[in-house]
Amino acid sequence: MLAKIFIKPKKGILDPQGKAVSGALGRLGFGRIQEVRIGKYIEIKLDDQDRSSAQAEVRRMCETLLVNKVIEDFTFEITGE
Amino acid sequence: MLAKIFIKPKKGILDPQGKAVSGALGRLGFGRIQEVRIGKYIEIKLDDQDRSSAQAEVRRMCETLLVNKVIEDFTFEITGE
Amino acid sequence: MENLETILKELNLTPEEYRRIVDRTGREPNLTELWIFSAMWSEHCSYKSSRPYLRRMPSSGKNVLIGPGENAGVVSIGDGLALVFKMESHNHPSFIEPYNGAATGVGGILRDIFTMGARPVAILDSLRFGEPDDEKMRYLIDGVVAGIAGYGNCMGIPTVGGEVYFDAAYKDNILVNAMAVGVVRDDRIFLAKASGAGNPVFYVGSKTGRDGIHGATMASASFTDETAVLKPTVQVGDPFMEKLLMEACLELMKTDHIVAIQDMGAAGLTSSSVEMAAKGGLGIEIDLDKVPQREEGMLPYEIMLSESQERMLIIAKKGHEKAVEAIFKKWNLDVSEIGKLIGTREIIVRANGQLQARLPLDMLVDEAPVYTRYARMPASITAAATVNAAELIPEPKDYRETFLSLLSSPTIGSKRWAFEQYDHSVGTDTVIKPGADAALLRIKGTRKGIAMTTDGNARYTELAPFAGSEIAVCEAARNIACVGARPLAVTDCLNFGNPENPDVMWQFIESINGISAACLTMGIPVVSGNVSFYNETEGSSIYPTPVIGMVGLMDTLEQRITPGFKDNGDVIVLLGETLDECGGSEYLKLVAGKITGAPPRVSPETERRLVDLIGALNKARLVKSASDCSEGGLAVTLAQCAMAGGKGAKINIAWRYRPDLELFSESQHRIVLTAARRHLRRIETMAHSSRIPLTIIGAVGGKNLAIGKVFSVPVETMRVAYEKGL
Amino acid sequence: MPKIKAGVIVFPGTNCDRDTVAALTQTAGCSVDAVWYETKSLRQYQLIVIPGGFSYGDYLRAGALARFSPVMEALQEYTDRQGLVLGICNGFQILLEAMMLPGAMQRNTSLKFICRDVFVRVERNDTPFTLLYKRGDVLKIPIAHADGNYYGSGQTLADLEHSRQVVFRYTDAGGKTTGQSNPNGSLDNIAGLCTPAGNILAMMPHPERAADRVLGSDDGKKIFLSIKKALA
Ligand SMILES: Nc1ncnc2c1ncn2[C@@H]1O[C@H](COP(=O)(O)OP(=O)(O)O)[C@@H](O)[C@H]1O
Ligand SMILES: [Mg+2]
Repeated sequence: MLAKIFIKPKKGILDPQGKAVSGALGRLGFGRIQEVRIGKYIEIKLDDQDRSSAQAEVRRMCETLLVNKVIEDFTFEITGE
Repeated sequence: MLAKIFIKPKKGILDPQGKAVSGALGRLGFGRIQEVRIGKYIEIKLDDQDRSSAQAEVRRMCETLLVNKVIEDFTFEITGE
Repeated sequence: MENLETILKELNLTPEEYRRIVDRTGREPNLTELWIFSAMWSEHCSYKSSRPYLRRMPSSGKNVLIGPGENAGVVSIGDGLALVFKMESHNHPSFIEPYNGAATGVGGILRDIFTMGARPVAILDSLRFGEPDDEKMRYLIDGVVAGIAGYGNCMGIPTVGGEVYFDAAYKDNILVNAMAVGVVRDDRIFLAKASGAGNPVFYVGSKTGRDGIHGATMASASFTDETAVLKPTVQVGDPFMEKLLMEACLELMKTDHIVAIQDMGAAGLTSSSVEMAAKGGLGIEIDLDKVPQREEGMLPYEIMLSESQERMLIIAKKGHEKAVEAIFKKWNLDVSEIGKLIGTREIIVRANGQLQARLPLDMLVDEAPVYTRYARMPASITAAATVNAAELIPEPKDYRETFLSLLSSPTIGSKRWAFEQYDHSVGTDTVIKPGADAALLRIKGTRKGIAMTTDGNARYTELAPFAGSEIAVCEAARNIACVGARPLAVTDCLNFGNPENPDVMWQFIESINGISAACLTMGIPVVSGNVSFYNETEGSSIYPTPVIGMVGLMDTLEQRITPGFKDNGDVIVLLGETLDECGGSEYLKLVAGKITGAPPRVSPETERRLVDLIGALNKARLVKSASDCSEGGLAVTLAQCAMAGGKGAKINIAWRYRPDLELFSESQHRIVLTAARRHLRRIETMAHSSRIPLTIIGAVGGKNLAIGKVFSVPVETMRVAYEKGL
Repeated sequence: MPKIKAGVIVFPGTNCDRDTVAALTQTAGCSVDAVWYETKSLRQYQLIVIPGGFSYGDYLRAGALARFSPVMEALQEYTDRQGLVLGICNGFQILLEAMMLPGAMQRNTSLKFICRDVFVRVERNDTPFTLLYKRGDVLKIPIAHADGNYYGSGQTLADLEHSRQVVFRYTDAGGKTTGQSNPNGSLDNIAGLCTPAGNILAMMPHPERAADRVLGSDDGKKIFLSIKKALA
């Protein structure tokens, strides 16, 4: 199975990268941008297993290693493929 | 509206970060991992507009700036909120 | 105000302090005002526990252009140039978020330098971690080093030196001190002293967010479980923004448009506006609606206290507004006129068209509370001093193994794993890179070199704060001398526990006295520094950790000395005397797992003679290599010289003590130098007249470091142990 | 001989511009301008250098944001006329993002920034940048980057080989390409590339930091001297 994890900077926390990219998109003529936030996208291929145990496992991975909870938020989903 | 963009290393390309994280997860005792790939997750808040024009716009952003097609693949979705 | 007690507690103000505010202003302060007091009267901004003692340190000298009190100290180096330098701590933020805590520490110290008109040319970092053997500590170490690298590298300022110690005492309270050095023309130094009522006040740089709102108060509080509540306020550094800000400020400072400038550090807009106005004997009026904001709905106190990074406050000359704005716009930075100087000594804050705060500046600055804290010598001091370290150490069965484990211990081992992550060659001025006793930079356009180092072995200060602090100064001076420079001036960062604890207060006073004594004797002024108190967790303090940052000068780069052995046959000489002094040593810790005993004896007077001697020998061109003895003693120094030169040595010592005690003793005031054999007589004569003991201990040559019959190890084997990394 | 007129491009966040100006002036006696990234024409220059640093903070990807600066259009026009361009470190990354050279930079395999002296071998001495070296010369030059791990598809690597575009390779002190001597994971130990016509050279090591003995090596000096000779 495949876990897809989406990590982004917490609300209110400065995102210098997002700010710079938003400026660049503006200069390129993309006019309708209000805000850009940049985080990480992680895909983890797991051995097949019961979905709820996978869910618990991936959450633990996020909380122990993948996500810096001081400055980041995350969500994830688990798909069959 | 909100565009969510998912960028990941192209298939077949060595992903040094993914490899390191996969090793670290293993050492932490997460046993059932086959592979980890690490990319970027970008959220762009856009002015409301017609969905198909937004779609075209976001695709252009990805192709001109956000993604380096030599080493990365992307997908995106656009949500109302 | 409701829940006054709770609010005061949150703001770290005592009931007495509150009463003082009410008495003096004749009214109850509103919440914004109370926050302003909380920030200005915090330990971090007001130095309320330390101020009277800091004055004891000698701060004048013929080269000193600006001593303590400004953003950084300034010393002249001739040729119309001056060095601007300072050290600062970012301990608590780095424990909470290592990458960004350390990164913003670097950002902050760099602003202190370019605020004065100087272009920063070097960064040094002094780090203290717990033992590197658990996941959490590894995470902190990796994050801190990456954060320092991330910020300094992006700014294009080389990180050229520093130190890293590991000890369980820092397990729950790591130390991250950063020092920066800049170069400025001595007639273009800018100060934070406002002048000219009516002059406009400009805000430039990043937008204000709710970052680090509790910063100054947090740096003034100990860690408890409640610290978790403060987490959402961490600052994220944006070195790219700071690079633009630095270039814009330096460009601005070539013009004649401004009268004063100050970075927004701890307590942000509050302390920068209050301090600038107060220094000029004026007042200041600011309108918060004009402050560029990153978030919506920020309250006045949040804007006043925000510690968002990469921001400066500038007092421009009236009529020059357009010119100031044009420079910042060129660099794509936010710039906004947010107020003006006024003739009355007060701060007036408006927002939403309403008065939010109006307070007399004298009260916030000069009348900030000063506490004479109770100090008492901790009982542990006497107990440790009576321990004979040698008795705790059995003679090694296998000298070679013991030696190699010492070489590979985290504190002694090479710090390449850290300094290779730092861009130390950008700027094309780094002549002696990390890995030697001190770093050396050239100053383009002159023949001069500037040396720099940070030192502070806190095991010694833990065992004897006065002597330990003297040692820190002596070691720094010795490191400067070993690269061929003469000591010029000192900055310090005093990291201690809770000053309300009498033991800690005693350590603090002793330490200041030790630094003062050593600096006085050696004629080296202290021109800037920083105090970080409340380094404790759940009531247990770190070692008292004064860190000395020192800069030195050499007239021509040709005088530089490096530690590596140079030519086969060169004679190896030990200057100074080895005693059986393993108290507080790395060796004792390695074999007995204890930090006890008396630290090595120290005499700043001897150090002064030693430093002068090296200077004289070098001037007479008699020195081929030099390196001092510190942690791990003579054996480790010999190993470092051998590895640096890629050459072995044959050592013969007439043992006075058991060989291990003599080889690994950390006696002070010692330097290993090499010279051509034909110069030996002159060296002996000069050492003799300086009253520095000299022993010929061997000769350069071979592939091994061979110490009598005790052990013989190939240089490459030592290298493997030394470069093992964490 | 008249002085060479060189331009060193300054993007927001560039930080090796002053070092590069100093090296060009001191080694090759160039007359050098710092060229602001908003400049629209580079016609007056005989040499353009894109120096190292962190243009736009290296945000998103190193070099990605700089690529869209006004000066890059001028650079395209300048190279269309076969103007000489030297890209160093971040300059290399920008040239890749601008697709003026093939491939991409990935994060170093150590995932860390690396600053140290490395050895590179000169693979070609028939470019304007290397003509004073001998083929096979081994140079000691510092690197300082986090993203220097060169990637190109199998086809790209074959093309590079075929058109002899690899100018420098990471080696050991003896000039052997080994895994150990590859500091960042670059495919084929690639440290520097040129265009088939040879007028653009991009390299990760910093020659401006190895142009004066007092800094530990002057092995990079001949790059600037070669340019001088080529333009003479
Ligand atoms: N954190 C660090 N950052 C940069 N350089 C460091 C750091 N730690 C140690 N170094 C460098 O490693 C070398 C050895 O450090 P150290 O053992 O503390 O030297 P010494 O004992 O002579 O003071 C010095 O050149 C020092 O600057
Ligand atoms: Mg030393």
